[in-house]
Amino acid sequence: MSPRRLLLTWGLLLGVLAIEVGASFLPIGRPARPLLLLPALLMVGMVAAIFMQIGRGPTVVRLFAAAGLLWLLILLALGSLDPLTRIVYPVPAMERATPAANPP
Amino acid sequence: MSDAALPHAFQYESARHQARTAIAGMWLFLASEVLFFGVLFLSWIVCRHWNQAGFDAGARQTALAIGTLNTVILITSSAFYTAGVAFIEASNTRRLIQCCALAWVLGLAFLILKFGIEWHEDLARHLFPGPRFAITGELRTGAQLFFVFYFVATALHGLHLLAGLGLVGWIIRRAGRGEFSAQYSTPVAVVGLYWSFVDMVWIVLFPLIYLIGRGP
Amino acid sequence: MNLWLTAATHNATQVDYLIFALVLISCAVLALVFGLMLLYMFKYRAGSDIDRGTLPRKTWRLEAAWTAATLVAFFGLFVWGAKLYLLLFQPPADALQIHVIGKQFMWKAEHDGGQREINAIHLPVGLDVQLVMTSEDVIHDFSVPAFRIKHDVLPGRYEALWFRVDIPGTYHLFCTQFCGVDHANMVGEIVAMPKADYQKWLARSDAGETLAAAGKTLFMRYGCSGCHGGDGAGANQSQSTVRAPSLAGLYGSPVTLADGRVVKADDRYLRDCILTPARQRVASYLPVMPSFAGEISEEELLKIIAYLKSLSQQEPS
Amino acid sequence: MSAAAGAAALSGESYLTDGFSLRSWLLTTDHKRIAILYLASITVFFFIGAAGAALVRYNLIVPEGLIKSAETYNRLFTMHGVVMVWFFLVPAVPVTLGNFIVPLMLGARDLAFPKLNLVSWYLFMLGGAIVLYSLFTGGVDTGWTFYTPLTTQYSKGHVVATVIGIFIAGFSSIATGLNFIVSIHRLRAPGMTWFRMPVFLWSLYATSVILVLATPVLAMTLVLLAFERIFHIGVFDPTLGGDPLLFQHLFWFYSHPAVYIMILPGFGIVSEIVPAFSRKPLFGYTFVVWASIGIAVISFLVWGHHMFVAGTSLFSALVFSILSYMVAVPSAIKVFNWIGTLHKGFIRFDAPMLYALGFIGLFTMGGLTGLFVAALAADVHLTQTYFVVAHFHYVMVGGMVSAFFAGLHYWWPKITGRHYPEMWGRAGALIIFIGFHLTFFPQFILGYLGMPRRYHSYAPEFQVLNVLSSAGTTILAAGYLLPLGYLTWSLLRGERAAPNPWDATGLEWQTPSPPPTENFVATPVVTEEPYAYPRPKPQATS
Repeated sequence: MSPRRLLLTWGLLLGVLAIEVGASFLPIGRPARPLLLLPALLMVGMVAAIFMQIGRGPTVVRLFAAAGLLWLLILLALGSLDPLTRIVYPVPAMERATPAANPP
Repeated sequence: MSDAALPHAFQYESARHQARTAIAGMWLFLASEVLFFGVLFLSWIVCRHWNQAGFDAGARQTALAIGTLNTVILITSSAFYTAGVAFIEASNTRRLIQCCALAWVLGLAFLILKFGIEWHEDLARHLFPGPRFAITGELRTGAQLFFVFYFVATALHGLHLLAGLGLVGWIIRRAGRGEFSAQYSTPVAVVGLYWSFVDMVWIVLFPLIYLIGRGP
Repeated sequence: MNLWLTAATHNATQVDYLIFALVLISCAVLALVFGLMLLYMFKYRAGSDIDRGTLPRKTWRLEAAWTAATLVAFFGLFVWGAKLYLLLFQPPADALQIHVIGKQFMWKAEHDGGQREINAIHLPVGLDVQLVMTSEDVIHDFSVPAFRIKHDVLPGRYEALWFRVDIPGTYHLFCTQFCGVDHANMVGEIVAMPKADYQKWLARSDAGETLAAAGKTLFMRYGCSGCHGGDGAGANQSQSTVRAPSLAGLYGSPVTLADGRVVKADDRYLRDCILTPARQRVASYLPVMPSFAGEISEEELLKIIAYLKSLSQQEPS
Repeated sequence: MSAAAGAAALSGESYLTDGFSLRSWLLTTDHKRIAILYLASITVFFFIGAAGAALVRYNLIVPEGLIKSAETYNRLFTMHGVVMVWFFLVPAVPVTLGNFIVPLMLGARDLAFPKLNLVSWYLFMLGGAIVLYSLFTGGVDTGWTFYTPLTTQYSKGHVVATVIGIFIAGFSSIATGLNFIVSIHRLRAPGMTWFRMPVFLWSLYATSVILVLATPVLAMTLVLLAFERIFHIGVFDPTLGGDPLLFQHLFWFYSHPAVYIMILPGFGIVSEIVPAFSRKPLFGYTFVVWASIGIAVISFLVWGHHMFVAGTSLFSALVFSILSYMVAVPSAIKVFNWIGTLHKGFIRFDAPMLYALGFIGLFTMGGLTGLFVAALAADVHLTQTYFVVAHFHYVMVGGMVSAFFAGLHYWWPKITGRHYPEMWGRAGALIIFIGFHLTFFPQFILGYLGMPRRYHSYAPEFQVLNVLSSAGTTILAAGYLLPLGYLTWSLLRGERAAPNPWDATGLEWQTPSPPPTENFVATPVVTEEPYAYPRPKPQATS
């Protein structure tokens, strides 16, 4: 790896970090704020590609990395499927669960 | 490279075969680690979904300056280590040791900032969940959940970093004995993968902890 | 041995049809699998000199055919099961509501008129009934096999189930989510009665529970049952490693204390035992009982003692 | 067999004679010796778990329970579950037969990371020791599923210690899986292309994918559980805004695929044995291979079917129900292909084949009853009852343990260099098959009648079936003790085995029995498809 390429990557990473931190001060609404993860994902990609040289090892390296990502996606997607679609009727005061309150 | 002549374990055909297998093995281990941390990410999604306001209120209590500085430190540390790998591939052991030492010191700096200063302040401000938790009222529940996530995630990341410090130290010691060269640098590369992975995890944790909750 | 389970609701009959269909399909597949296996085992045993001809050529058609057939059958079963499942969660608007609370280790029910019962629920037949359920501690599960229904009861939120009973009778109620030591005793009965009888039952039952019933609740809630047993039955049948004396039949009887004194177990003695157990230690038991002073209000003490009294009346000894 | 290997066989040198000191066993990195270490450990855990099961069945002979204390009963079934799942079923085939056979089948001299392999055994033993310590000094009464908030806030007992033990054993699983995957990718003999690999290798590959990618999820979930147990605050506690169902999601994300960790190696074993004893190639090899890989992936998409009555959203219940049917398809493909293999074969009925045929029967019943609990409305009635208990025992005990015995008998001559006594082997297979049905079939009916699982006492009308089931347990126990006896006997007195006693294909049979330390004297070269059994002449086989 040439020193220039390494230095450039390092600079870019810090640049993206600066943008990310800067963007967090913008008045982004609560539902949209997880978008702040996007720069982080970009940085992760850069670390994998350049620092970890994912392109250089045997092919199976890419396969393993892809498997890790795919299964993470399965976990996050199917794992949040139920919580995000569940309707909950909370009991007003947990400590005194009297049947006085009237749910649905 | 004249591989066949280099020493290698008996189950491999050649040193190159062994080296590339070791690298593949580390990548698979990292894939496994992704799922390990994945549970924390899912907990973050679910807990924030049920208690958004409180969860974000908790996040606003974190020390953004230290967090950002720590991110810079880890990225730099990872960059130094990568430079070290490049140096040893040119058989420059002296530079490898220098780079690794810098990476090691930066890693230590991260730990000191995180646990010596940031955690210390968090605990002093009663941000550890429990009866004496600082945030009261409606937002308490969500904020406590945030700090459960915060303490578990940072502790586990810290443990990984600590293990990484041990590994980098081991590389420095072996390099000091002159064990590595352009022909044989597999352990350097394998530890490098782990070191950068620890960096990666932090890069994802950083917005989850410090940035997303800081909304209007 | 009864191998048949009453299907007491319309829904239960529907679920039975589904289960019987699944049994039929399973039997057919089993007959095919075992039949072919046994046939081939006999026909193509190594010793048999039957002409085996040439091996059939590899064919993906056969594989694709049975894959597709299984998929279609499975999709049908999915739709059938899902339709019945969704019905469980679409209660009619005018259903009669009964509130149910699960707690370690009992079911409490409260009717709209304020009638309360423990480990039993009285219901009218022919009317839609909706149960609104929550838990006070861990996750329980409300299950009535005769109705083919079951749902977890979670702390902090309401879950609902509905059904319409067709056949009057008394049916088992089980907790089917493991909830702790006395899980197996968290059972009760569902009494389905004709509408007129149900009205009579409502009128007969006091709104609000008796002191003794309330005391039983407290006996459970304060963990007394953990050592003294679910019915105050004592250490022998108790489900705990801690040995504690039996409380059944205790009230009114003489008690030998560790220091040799013999006292009569009256209201006052029981009260002191609960508040300052160390001073009234019973012979041959370890002084492990904690003091409940400051934790139990006087009103609650009254109820617990009333409950202990009721234990003696049930079992005259 | 090469001339050199023959010489080694004649001289009697093997991995067993390569050092006799305790040190040469405890510090070995030889995959074959590690397999033996594991085999011994696993046997101990199996009989501890089985003792728990026997006591549970003993208790249930009378409605009020023969064991006086419900707490003791609860601890017993928790112990049975924890030991059997994490210290027998999950590791059993991969760490014993897998460790021994995978490098041999690949034509490799060892696994890719032999030291890691040894470390994994020590982690396993450490985890096991902690769990046994906590179980024998009081135990836990939460059930092996550790549902919150019961486990975190209410239960007494050594929850944290048990959880730490399982956590450590988890890393042993990850190490084993990682070793297999990397070895299969990197250490195949010349000519061993992916589609010349025997199905056993494919199955263990699929198993390892699950081990490596599901176990870390369990590990982190247990960390969160322990945190919550210690500090009384955490993401699973509903009184504090957490979600107890999140725990169930995470737990089953591991534990459902874990069922396939248990059964996939069984598929692999049976796919070796059925062709070998039918003298025929495996029918539909490619389909069986892709079915294995399909199962490894789809098994991660179905965990929600454990939670149809738990209070999840209706939408997710529907999604998980239909996905659950999907995972049954590849399993069905396999059963049909095994039967297809029997067709027009020359079938011999040695003990491994009897166990394998028993496996097909038991697994089919286990699989079919899985359809009941995947159908939403039927699941509502049957889940959490003895129906479910019977269903997963048919798959995990009837299926997996039968397959394990099938493989153990099949490779026993290779592992030990001795034959087991054939008649005893056949008798064992038959007794286990009968005892198993007698024990678990009544439980299907009990479940339909509504008897809940994990009950210390039960309504009197369930007694007859419970007594039947408990009676079956005694037969089953005899069936399991029998192999322990005659296999141990054969170690000393068994007939010496030839390198290839079954006349089977596969590289493991091309080296002496028992194999030399470096497995092969000359690296084998693969030139044909797997299971290339020549057609015997019918009249010659009488």
